[in-house]
Amino acid sequence: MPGLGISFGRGGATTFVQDLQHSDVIVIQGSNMAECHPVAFQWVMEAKARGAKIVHVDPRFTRTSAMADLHVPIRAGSDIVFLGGIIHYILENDKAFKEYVIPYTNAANIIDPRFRDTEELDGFFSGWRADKGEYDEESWRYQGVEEVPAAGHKEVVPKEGGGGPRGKDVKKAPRDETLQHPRCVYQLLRKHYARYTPEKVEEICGVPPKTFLQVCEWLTQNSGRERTGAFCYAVGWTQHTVGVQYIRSAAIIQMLLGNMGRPGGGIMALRGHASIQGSTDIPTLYNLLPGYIPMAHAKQHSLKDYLDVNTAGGGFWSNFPAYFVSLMKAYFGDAVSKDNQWGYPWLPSVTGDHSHMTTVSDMTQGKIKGYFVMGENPVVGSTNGGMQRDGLAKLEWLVVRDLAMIETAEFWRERPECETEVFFFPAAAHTEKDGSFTNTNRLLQWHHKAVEPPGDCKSELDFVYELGKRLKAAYASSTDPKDKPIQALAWNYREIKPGEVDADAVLEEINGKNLVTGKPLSKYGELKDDGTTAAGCWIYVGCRADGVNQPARRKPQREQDWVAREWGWSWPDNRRMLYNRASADPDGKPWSERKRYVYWNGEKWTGFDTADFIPDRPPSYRPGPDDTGVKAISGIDPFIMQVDGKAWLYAPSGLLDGPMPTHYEPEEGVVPNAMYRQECNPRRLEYHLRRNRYHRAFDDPRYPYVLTTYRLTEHHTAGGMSRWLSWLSELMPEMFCEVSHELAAEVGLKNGGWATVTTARAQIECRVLVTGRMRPLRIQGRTVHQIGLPYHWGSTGLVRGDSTNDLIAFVADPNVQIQESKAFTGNIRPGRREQRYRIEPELAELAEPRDLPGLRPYATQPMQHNPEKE
Amino acid sequence: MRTDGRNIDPTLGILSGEGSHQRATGKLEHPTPEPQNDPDSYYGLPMLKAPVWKASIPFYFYVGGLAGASAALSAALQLRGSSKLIRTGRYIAFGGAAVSAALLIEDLGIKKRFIYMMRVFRPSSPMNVGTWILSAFGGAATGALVPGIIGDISAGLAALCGLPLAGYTSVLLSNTAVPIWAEGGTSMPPLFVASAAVSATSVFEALAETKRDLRVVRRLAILAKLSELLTHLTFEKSVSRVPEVAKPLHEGVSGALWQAARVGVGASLALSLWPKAPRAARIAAGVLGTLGAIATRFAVFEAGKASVRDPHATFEWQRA
Amino acid sequence: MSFFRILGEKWPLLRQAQPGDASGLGSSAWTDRSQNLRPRLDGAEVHKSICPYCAVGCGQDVYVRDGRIIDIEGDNDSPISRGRLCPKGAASFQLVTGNHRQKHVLYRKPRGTEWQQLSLEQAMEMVAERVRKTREETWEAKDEKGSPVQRTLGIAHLGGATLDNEENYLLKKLYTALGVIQVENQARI
Amino acid sequence: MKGFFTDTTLCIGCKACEVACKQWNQLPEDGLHLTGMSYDNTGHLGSSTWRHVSFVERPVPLGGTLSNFSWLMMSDVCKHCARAGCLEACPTGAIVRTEFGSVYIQPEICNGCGYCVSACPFGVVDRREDDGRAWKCTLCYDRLKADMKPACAKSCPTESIQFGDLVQLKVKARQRVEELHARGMTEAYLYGEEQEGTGGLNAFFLLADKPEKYNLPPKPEVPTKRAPKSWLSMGAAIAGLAALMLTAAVTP
Repeated sequence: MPGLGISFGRGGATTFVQDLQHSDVIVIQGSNMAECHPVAFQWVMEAKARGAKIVHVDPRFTRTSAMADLHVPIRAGSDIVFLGGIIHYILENDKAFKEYVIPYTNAANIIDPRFRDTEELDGFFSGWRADKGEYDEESWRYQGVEEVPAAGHKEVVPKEGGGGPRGKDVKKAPRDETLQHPRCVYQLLRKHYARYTPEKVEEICGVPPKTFLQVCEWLTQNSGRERTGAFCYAVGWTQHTVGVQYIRSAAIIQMLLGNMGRPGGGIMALRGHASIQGSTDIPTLYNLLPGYIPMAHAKQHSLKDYLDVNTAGGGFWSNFPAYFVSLMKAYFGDAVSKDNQWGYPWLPSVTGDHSHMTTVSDMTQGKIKGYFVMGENPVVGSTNGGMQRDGLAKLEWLVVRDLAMIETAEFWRERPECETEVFFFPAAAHTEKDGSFTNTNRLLQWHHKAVEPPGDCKSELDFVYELGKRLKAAYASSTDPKDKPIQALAWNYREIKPGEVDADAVLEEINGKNLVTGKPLSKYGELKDDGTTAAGCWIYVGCRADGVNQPARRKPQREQDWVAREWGWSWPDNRRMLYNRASADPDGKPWSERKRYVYWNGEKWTGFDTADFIPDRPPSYRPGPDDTGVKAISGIDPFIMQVDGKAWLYAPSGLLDGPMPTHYEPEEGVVPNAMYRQECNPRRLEYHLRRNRYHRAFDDPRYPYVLTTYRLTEHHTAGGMSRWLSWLSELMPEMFCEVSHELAAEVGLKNGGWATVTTARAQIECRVLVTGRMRPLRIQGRTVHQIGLPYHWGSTGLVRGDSTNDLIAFVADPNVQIQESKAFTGNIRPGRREQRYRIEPELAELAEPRDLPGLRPYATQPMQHNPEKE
Repeated sequence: MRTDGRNIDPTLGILSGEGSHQRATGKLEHPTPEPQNDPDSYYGLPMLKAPVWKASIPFYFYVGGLAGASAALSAALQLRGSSKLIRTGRYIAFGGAAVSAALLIEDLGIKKRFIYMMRVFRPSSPMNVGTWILSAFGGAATGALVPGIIGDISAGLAALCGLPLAGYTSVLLSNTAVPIWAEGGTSMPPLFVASAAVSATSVFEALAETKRDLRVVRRLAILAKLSELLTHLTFEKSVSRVPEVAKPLHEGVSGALWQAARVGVGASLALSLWPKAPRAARIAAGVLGTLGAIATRFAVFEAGKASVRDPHATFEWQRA
Repeated sequence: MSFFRILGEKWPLLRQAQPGDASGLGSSAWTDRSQNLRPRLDGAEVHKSICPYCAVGCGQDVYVRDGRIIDIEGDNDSPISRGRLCPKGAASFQLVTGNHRQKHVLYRKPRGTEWQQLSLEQAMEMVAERVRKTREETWEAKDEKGSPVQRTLGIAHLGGATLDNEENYLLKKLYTALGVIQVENQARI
Repeated sequence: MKGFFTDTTLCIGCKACEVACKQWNQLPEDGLHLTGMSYDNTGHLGSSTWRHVSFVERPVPLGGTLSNFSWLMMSDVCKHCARAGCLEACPTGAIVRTEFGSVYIQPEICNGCGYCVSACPFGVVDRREDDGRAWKCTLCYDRLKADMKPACAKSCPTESIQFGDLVQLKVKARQRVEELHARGMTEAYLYGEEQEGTGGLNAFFLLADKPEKYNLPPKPEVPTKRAPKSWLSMGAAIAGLAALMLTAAVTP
């Protein structure tokens, strides 16, 4: 989650759901919390009962809105203007919590004189390389420093290495703590958001000034020493071509209001799968190794290059070599040493974007032969289902592991001619295996095996362990250097019974141990870069401290305080609230009794939580001019992962599409960008494929309506875990769309009747709910209708229906390659559909280009696919 | 894939909860009616559950009434001295009791559990009280078939049980949440009793042979039919206090039956009033009277179902 | 039959006659079953678990008898959920015991129109063989610029957000050793 | 005396109660049909649905909020009336009053006479035709025996469904209404906490609109209240008939 990673240093929710009860105002935006996270929502209700104001900003009036003090209907895809408007309000009315902002953020840092803002360049920041279609971030840096390496989101376009750790001199960067310098971050923000006025908010988001200002007032009234506010978001924010910048916008607000690292504050990322946080911490992702350690890049020829690029001059990323070497020891054991560069040369290298959509588009072109799908149902859950099915049909072999016969396993039924071999392996359920999930607030919780898996059902753990054993055997006698890593791979795990791995043994490896004493490690501070420690995921070090399975701790909540530190274990170092050093003022005293959390008691940091700071470093500590690494963290640097210890209002590096959030319209919109001539995010990723036609940027006569997708309480994502269950299916039995009374009248839709929704990619049929919960908005003088589409249904299961994702095109945010499914365009008509797929020819001329002429040459797009021959 | 609506694999999970033995074939019952755009109710859905009883119940109302009244009638005739009709009455009472029991069991969800009706004595439950009445009546009516003094005493008892048997079914109906039945709480009993009298006299009228019997039976038949027509009016008037509630008497199946009942009884009355009517006319009067009596029970029964279907009947009745 | 059951169970009518509940609305009409009713959890083993649906991580108690699950409900001890569950979590019992669950390895051959059953052993062998073969065929030692990449782009993986940390760890570890880099899951946020 | 206090202003309409109930009691699904009634695809309480969440969309705000729309949700359930129509009508003694004050249908006794269905003033009880018996919420009688919360109340994420001792629940409920009034939700009121028609409900509600909106009866009354009158009227009628016959018999 770079949005948070870049701003604060770690890619995870900054607080825990129970803490929401202490908020004085909660803004839920880009999330439908009551529906998608009902049990976590109890803490919002607790806050409400204590008098907190609840705001829900959403295109639809949902079950969350029903509980809110104020629902703000907004046009999908315009949130950056709404949030930018709040930033504008804070800055122009001098509502920022300056005592917090000046010491704890980079507001005072002065930026390179070469920097130019989108306000000056009509939607571009300085450093745009039209030939490459990407930014060179040199001019974004702090003035007078060599480099400002980002912490939370390691470089996605890494440079050649060399020259040792980066950003050693960051601490020397000039700051103006009066915030008056015209090029200090605070002033740059003011300039950048000068035009994000209430009027603009109304013009672009369709939110009347009165409503908008109400939100601003509630937020600012509940900021400062005595009061705090929280933001809750989910994929309603992330799934846009500017997704990361949405979250950045909220981060900026929370920094300015002094809400980070304090009770009732923070940014709660609400995530949709049991261990989705875990699967980024210990990633099944192409660009990362465990603990947010970047994959090797082809540009980094040696271990030195790799370490130089990724080691920061300050903050805890300065210990990068220790984290990496320990990982290699966990992976390869004795087979790696200083002499063979700890096995670095064995690591496969990335050369750019290998994300899901890129992989699938390669698949459709026959570039991929074998595919493993485990516990995911892309045919329903990923955008452009037609492409997904095409891709699967071009494979040589496909392995699907799931509980039930999901669409992805049975895609071939409508393509009997396809050559793909399909293996379906029945999976074991969570009740049939031991293991840990990492929940949305970075909390590891252990689930115990209750019964034996039936028949041939196996856990992924046993499956991959078995597969590994067979492959090691297959390569055992090979002399080919490419097979060395497999031979060297440490692959012996304690078994409970033959073929059944003890998950706890794997957790032991993740936690790591001291290779000299053989003792388990208890915190990541103990990691060494000399090969004497091994740890499979450095941020998880401590989860088996003292050899105890900490995630399995279950001390009842009644028997501990509200933070409940003895329930499970959260990374890092069992900290429940990140950056909690900021809950105390620069002198280490609580900002107020009401918001007391972690504070300096004279010799150490103490309080409700594990301090997110060096335990014994006094507030008064200041680093010497040449101190680097952890030494460089001063007593007033709460953001210890950051190279400069500060929260980043302005991101001098790490983001591909700009240091400050800027409004761009979605790939497919209904109005021109009212802020800049540049219509869309210039750095977005497009996929120009036959099956992936785009509509016009806006004003497409064929697709006049805004479509947005979402989940329902009664179902789970692509339905693999809900559409087979009668107790859930009966509650939401059929695919439907939600439309306003006005649109229903305009198009002739009847409540309960059938409708067909169409895009250039596909058409789907669904039942219609005509409801006052959907309302047309006035945007730039025109009426904009929005259509809501849940996306749970597919062609198998107890209840069946068309899949919304078939409608959506591949187009992505550049930073995380996430699809844009929360705002796109389409059409709707009464009645049922005929054929399912459509390949609508592109209109000869695009009404308006998405990009300023010449600034994003089509053929030279990075990570962009050339059109297929037709 | 829909099996028992729980779809649990017995090798993986055990079903042992309270409802786990609830038999479910998977077919959908009581489907939700089409929602109405009706801001004053919940999408126009009925607020109450419609009575689940089948036609056997209103038909039992008739048969029970017939049997009970017949027992009473035959006993009355006995006071006058010997008559063929006395024995006929006892047969009708006995047969009626048997058929009544059969009809009631027929309507049960689990027939073999009919005996549980006598598990307790619940004065609060007209159905329970009715069961005891019917049982007593059945016993007496059986005894009444025995010749001699035992038979006569039993017949007397049957008459005593027969009268409440003829009327309690109205209390059973009015002791529900169904607006029109509940509203008719005091006006329905006379209607049912009168209707029972019509049922019995109509049959006797048709069967009477001697002039002596005929005179009595006709006199009673005329009075019974008059009072049924009268109680028709009083019932209708009483439930019309809330127009929404009375609706079913004027429209639909129930409305038609309600009219038919009047016509039947009215016509039957006319024939009964015809002095020196030929035997055919007497039989016709009997048939019409019987049909009328049956129609009355079915009309009231159907009216109840209809008044439940309309949420506003319930709302306005309660608000009134 | 039921007639004798009545006699067996003391006839409530007789109980009614005794003082206490003359109306027959209460205790006199209770059956033996009602009086001895207990929740089915009595004497069952309980296993602590976590809800498998969303990322809130609600605690679950899984009740088991004779190796079969009889009930799954919220764990009152959890500081996050305090025993509560949403409809999905509350339906977990059906998720793990439902007859929708597949229990056998299935195989669809090229151009096949139906599944056929395979033994686990045979299927594992076939998959391992295909991984090896594809890796050999698509191995990439250097990229077009001549930099070493040590990888295969012929194999890809999807999924992980619904799996355990330990599982994701082994998956990434094995794929990295194999040179498989196109590994992805739901967590693209 | 145990019971439910369902505070509809806290209900997020998640239907956890419906599923928790079906899961605990292991009831079958009730039809896979989209009704078109907002998010309510259950429709009504029934033989296999002992909790039902109703959804009411209104183009008017809820008192105390600034939104110009409101969405009322209510988890409906058997009211376990202090004087219960179903209980008093049940001829077999299958329906009983338990030691917890709840109304319970003993499934091994019920013979499906169907009287309780018509006798319930709330349209709660229903007979399952393919099963033959009448069914409804048991207030988790089995769980109460072991001092456990009913499944629905336990699962409710926002404590909209509160289970407990009736006396305490009623105190709590009255406080809640005052609190809501103070916050500007002046339309909030208690339904069934006291009610002469049924002598009060052991499952009572806090509502924000008139009962009809939630498909609740405005003035429910236990039918047996009217029984004495009916019996009298019947008595009079049969007396009349008897007299009639006697006179007819004795007059020459």
